Amino acid sequence: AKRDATQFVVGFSQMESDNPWRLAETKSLKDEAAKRGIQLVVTDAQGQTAKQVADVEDLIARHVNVILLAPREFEGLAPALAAAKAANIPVILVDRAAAGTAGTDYVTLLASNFVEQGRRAGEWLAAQTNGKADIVELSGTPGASVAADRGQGFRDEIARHPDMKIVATQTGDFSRAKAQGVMQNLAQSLGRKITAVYAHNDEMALGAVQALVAAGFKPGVDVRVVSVDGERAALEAIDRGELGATVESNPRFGPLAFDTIEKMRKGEKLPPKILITDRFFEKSNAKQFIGEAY
Amino acid sequence: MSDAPLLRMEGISKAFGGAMALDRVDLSLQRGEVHALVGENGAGKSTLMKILTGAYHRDAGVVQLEGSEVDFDTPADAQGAGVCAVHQEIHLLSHRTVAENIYIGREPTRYGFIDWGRMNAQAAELLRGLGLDIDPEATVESLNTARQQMVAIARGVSLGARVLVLDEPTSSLSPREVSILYELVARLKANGTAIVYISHRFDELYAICDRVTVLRDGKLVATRAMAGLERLDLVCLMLGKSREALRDGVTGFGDHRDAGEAVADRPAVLRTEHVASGAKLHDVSFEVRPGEIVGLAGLLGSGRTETARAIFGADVRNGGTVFVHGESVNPRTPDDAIRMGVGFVSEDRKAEGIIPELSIRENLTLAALPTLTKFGVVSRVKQREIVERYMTRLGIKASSADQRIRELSGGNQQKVLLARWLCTDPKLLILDEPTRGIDIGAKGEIQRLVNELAKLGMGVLMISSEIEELTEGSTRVVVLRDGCSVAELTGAEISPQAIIRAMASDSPAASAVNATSPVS
Amino acid sequence: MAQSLGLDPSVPPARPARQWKPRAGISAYAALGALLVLVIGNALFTPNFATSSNLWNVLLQVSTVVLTAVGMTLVIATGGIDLSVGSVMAVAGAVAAVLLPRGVMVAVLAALVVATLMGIVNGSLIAGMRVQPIVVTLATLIAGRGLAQVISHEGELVTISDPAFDVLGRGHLGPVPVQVLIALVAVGIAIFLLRATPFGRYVLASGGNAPAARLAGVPVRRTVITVYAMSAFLAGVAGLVVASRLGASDAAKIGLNMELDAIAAVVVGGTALSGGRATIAGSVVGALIMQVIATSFNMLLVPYAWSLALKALIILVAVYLQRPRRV
Amino acid sequence: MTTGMLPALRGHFTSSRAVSLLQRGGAVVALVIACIAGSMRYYAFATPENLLNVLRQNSMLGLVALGMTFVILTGGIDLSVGALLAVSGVIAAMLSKHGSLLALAGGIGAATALGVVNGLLITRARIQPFIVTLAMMIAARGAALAVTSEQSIPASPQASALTWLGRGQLGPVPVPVVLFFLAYAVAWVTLRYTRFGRYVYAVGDSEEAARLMGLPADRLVLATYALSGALAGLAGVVLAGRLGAGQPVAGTGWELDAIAAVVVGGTLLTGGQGGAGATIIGVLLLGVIFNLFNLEGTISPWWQWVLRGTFLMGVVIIQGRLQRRARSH
Ligand SMILES: Nc1ncnc2c1ncn2[C@@H]1O[C@H](COP(=O)(O)OP(=O)(O)OP(=O)(O)O)[C@@H](O)[C@H]1O
Ligand SMILES: Nc1ncnc2c1ncn2[C@@H]1O[C@H](COP(=O)(O)OP(=O)(O)OP(=O)(O)O)[C@@H](O)[C@H]1O
Ligand SMILES: [Mg+2]
Ligand SMILES: [Mg+2]
Repeated sequence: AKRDATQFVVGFSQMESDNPWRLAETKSLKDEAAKRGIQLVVTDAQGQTAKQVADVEDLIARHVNVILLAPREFEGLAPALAAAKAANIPVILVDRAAAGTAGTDYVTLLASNFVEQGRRAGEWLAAQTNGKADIVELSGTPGASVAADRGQGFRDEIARHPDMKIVATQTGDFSRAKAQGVMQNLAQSLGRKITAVYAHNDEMALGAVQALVAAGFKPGVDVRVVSVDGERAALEAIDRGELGATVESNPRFGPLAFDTIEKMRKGEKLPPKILITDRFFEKSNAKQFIGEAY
Repeated sequence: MSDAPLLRMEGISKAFGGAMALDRVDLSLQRGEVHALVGENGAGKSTLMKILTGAYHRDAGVVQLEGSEVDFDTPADAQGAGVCAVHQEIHLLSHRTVAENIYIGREPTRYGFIDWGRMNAQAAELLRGLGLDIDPEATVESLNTARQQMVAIARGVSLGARVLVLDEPTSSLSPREVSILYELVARLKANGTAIVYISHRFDELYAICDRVTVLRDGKLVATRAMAGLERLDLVCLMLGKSREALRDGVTGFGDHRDAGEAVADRPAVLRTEHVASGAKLHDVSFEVRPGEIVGLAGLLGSGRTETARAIFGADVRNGGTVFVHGESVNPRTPDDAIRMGVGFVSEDRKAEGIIPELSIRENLTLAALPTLTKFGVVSRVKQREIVERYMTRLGIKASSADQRIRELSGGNQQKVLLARWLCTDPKLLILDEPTRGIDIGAKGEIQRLVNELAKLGMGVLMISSEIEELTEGSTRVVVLRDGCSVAELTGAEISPQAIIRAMASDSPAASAVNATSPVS
Repeated sequence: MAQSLGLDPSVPPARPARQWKPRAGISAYAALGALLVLVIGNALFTPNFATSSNLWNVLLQVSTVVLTAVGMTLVIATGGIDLSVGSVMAVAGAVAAVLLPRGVMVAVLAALVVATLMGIVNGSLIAGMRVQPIVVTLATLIAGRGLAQVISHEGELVTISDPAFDVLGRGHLGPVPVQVLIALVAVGIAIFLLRATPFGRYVLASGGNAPAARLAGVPVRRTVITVYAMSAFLAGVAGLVVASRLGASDAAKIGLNMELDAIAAVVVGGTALSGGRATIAGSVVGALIMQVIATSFNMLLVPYAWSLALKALIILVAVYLQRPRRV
Repeated sequence: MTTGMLPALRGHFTSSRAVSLLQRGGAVVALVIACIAGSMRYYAFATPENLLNVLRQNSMLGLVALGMTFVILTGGIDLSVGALLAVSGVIAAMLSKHGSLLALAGGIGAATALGVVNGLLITRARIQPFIVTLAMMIAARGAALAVTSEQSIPASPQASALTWLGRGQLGPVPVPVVLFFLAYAVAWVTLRYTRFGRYVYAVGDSEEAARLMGLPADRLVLATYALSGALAGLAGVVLAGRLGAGQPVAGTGWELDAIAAVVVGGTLLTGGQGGAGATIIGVLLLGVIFNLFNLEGTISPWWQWVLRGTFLMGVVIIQGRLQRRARSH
């Protein structure tokens, strides 16, 4: 087969596809590409850095014109970036950073600010509980950098409130099922002591809410649950009053990414980091956004 | 021959779980001696030899080799000291070649790498020297049991052992191969090798052994010189009975030939017409009437087992028809045959008979389960009743019906397998080598039992490599040669000579058979 | 009938049986002992462990593992292994979630039928094509996980909100959660099948020595296929329970690594991977051991990484205590 | 009676070489088809760049699968390889500031030692390999997460040899690819021409028979698990060098990928049959399939899973057929 040199092809290396957030991100990119008549080639690294490096290499071998890279984590993608550079294919990082410098190793970073998300969750919780809470933290998959960042931001924030304590941190693997089981067990051991739950994503928060209800808690009354993501099921739960609030982690990188590509093609100068805006959903505004949530 | 023994085992004891398999047993071997080790199934013969070769560890006792005490931890240690064994169950590497099996552990190497060319050449030479026509580069799994047995023996011989244990080496050998083995034994003996020879076949013992040690229930009974020891006395020693207690006749059949006339007019329970199966079975036709024991004779590889399996539906038939009670039988699965009242006891107890982890009770009732089931539930009461009945009737020795069958001796396992079919109330029983590897006591019991069943009107098809069994047991003998039924002997025609002639005529092995047949 | 065969009375009577010691020893009770030690230890040292609500909590959580472990025990008894249970759970959950708009009965039935079909595919390839169980079910594990996501509208997380379906995972009968009841019924039926029916013996015989079983008239193929179908059916039930409990199809996560939990439960419970033996009660005990460990680690706030090491150690010790003795 | 010719012929047709050639046949045929289809459909497939990519990407899994091959040949299984790879990479990264030598020795040494623990538990404590290595997989993963506090550890740039292992080139060929072929060549010779290799087959064929023939079965089994650990460790340091970091979550699921590669190649899980040549085909076949998925670029990840599973099943079924046909000749 011969290559069609006139076709502009964008490669997107997604790091995994096993949760709604990632799916929404991929979908947003695909939709935008379709809208603009650009061919988008997607690879899925299945959560493994090694496979992601391989995926980028394959995209390079396929001679795509631009690579959008949603890094599995900060460390470990240097060979992929180096290979793209050697092949003269510009790389735009999407949603997370990777080791390297903007302008030399990659073009720019379209970032979610995970630390900030954690911080905002902490801020809301502090306001709701008047700075006094015993918190269960349900953390993401061990070893995932998002989990580390969201944990970090949250801790930084509550450190400013002496009466807010994290009484338990257990992993819920970003999974509703796992978080549900863990929350059940913690509800047994800590009982009424728990006054707040911070989950690193909505899925875990939803699992936790179910466990709390089953254990006789009244979420929203005697225990506040806050999480990050802003997926539809979470907004619905907020509307029902079960979930307190969720910090949006906007997965819709499509328009931003392709705008950035356009600018790059026109030769415009790009800043090293472009932040995507994250909204904040709570009881007051959740309902109106349910329709557009993913 | 010097008087100091080459090997001396003294006071050897070994218990498995709570059971004493060996209780203070002594054994001594001279250079150049062929020493028979006999006893009933489960007497402890194999166990004693496994202790000698380091495969098992003894609980008590001493082993001395040339006067100095030895303690073999592994078979490798024993091999290093020149003590080797060809075990009862053939232990070969089935996916590897014959040459590798012979030389594994001491492959010829060049610069540290295995020299395949030399190994194959050496193996070829060794096999030729032993008079064996086996391709050293063939995988062991492609050889039949007899050839595998010969490969195992060739390996033992090539190890250049000072003490060589042959544990039932002839149980699946043809007469020709038995004669090769005899020559070998003679040659080794001349070189001063001491050989322990375990066998249930008395003719062999008398043909090649110098002395005999008898074990019973794990205890030493006696060690005697073979010369001058009467057969009946040897049997008495093995069974622990007086001469008078033993009945005459070599087998337990008495003489079943007479039954022939009585059943001649009954309709056949089994009729086969031009049955063909696999690559080896071409054209087999015969019938079995109720009350008959039909012997199926033939040389090793003549297709007797294939015939049995084809009738039963265990192998897919590719030609011919089998009728049971006039109804034709599905050539693909055993289900039809079983439903029509056919039972089949395979020649390979371990691989195709017992379910080792299950109890005697479950093994015994496995084939009869549909009849013991009511509303989908197996009736424990009926099950227990049947098992108890057959265990006492057949004299199955076990601590209880719940004992795992793998813990039983070969003879008792065989009785359980017979009982498995008896309790389905079969019209036809196919027995493939029903007494192979079974001691003389149990053998007699099983033969008597088969006789009894026939008298009660069951049709029996019996495959056997023992001529006496065929001559004394059968009302008729069907002879197979190269996958075809070639002769049928009735009543007075049945004699060892006649059978052998029919089996072997115009085959190159014929002369060898005549030369070495234990009955000639 | 056989008794009409008045066997020769002159056959010498049985010799007195040799004495065999009962072979049970500690191994048969090792798993139960380990469970007791864990429970007592936790009751003493873990706050709020020994409460009735926590008892229900443990039983609630263990029930899906028990469901899959029961099927796994049967599969392992035939000498096989079923790595696909987790993916089958996900498929069942996805099918149910997608079909719920058409009614609970339709959804549940369809999910269980699809799950069972996957088991039949496994069994047929294993028994019919004679492909090794671990390979076949590894392939189903891989393909099944993808299938589950394809079914749930291309990877979406389909939300479930149907009061009737919710009963499966969240309902109670008196104090007893419905899913615990379902698991109990499955355990009861499996024990009954193994102990009382020909099928149970066929399972053990097929695993103990397949050629011999075939010659004794055991329908080996059918038995093996049935066993994989049962394993998949039970996994399907477990998948429905989890989906109901979660209120979503979560095709990527439901049943993830369940095969390892189930195998661990079976092995810790004393069923050897070599086939021919099975103890359902043991597998239940094994599942409980693993669950008590997981629960108490959460309650004691043991860090994840350490909990892994301890879990591994407990598996090894439990299996070591019941290892077969050698001569 | 059989005539002299027959057994000779029979031996010829069923000799292990003919069988294994046919066994491998399934995978080789599939590989050839995949490559032809790939070069016809994708302009980028048959370029040296892409082919080297495939080799480099699969070299680490290839090393792991090679260790797995030895273990499976003895009739065992090693589920811990992915976790051992992570342990090795993490340790190498942590030690990298003290120089490459220490990093390499530490990483590979730790994985080997854990492999030895596997082997000891299997041969001494007599616990089934599946359970031992399952437990090791859980425990080693836990250890890797514990020592790193669940974070990736960047490798120090001072460890130049470590980086070279992962990213260097020898002429046009990447170093991991060189290592990969070297390891398979050595393994092939070892399996065919050394006693150790033959004993590995012997133990897998029948451990009991091997023991009675005087082979040190336990030591051999122990050695294969140590070797599997060592190769997983080697893959771990290569990966750490390539990524420039030691990740506690590296190699998740690789045990199943390695088993799949071994099986697809034609090595039987029952032990005693197969070899390094078979595994290299299996690794490349699965690697090419992934590569084709990526070049296509529009197959959704879940359809990729479905295709992979179906493909694995298909190859194995075909192989089973070929093999049985080879036998029945
Ligand atoms: N590995 C074992 N575990 C338990 N019991 C055993 C084992 N090996 C042998 N036995 C028992 O020890 C006794 C002696 O067995 P052994 O195999 O030595 O008998 P044998 O004389 O060789 O019999 P045969 O003539 O049938 O070969 C028997 O009761 C047997 O069941
Ligand atoms: N090429 C072979 N590969 C593997 N097994 C074989 C082969 N040829 C024969 N056998 C096995 O060897 C045994 C003897 O072969 P066969 O059944 O043809 O002879 P037979 O007349 O029944 O002799 P016997 O019953 O004395 O062994 C059978 O169990 C058969 O399955
Ligand atoms: Mg014996
Ligand atoms: Mg035969």
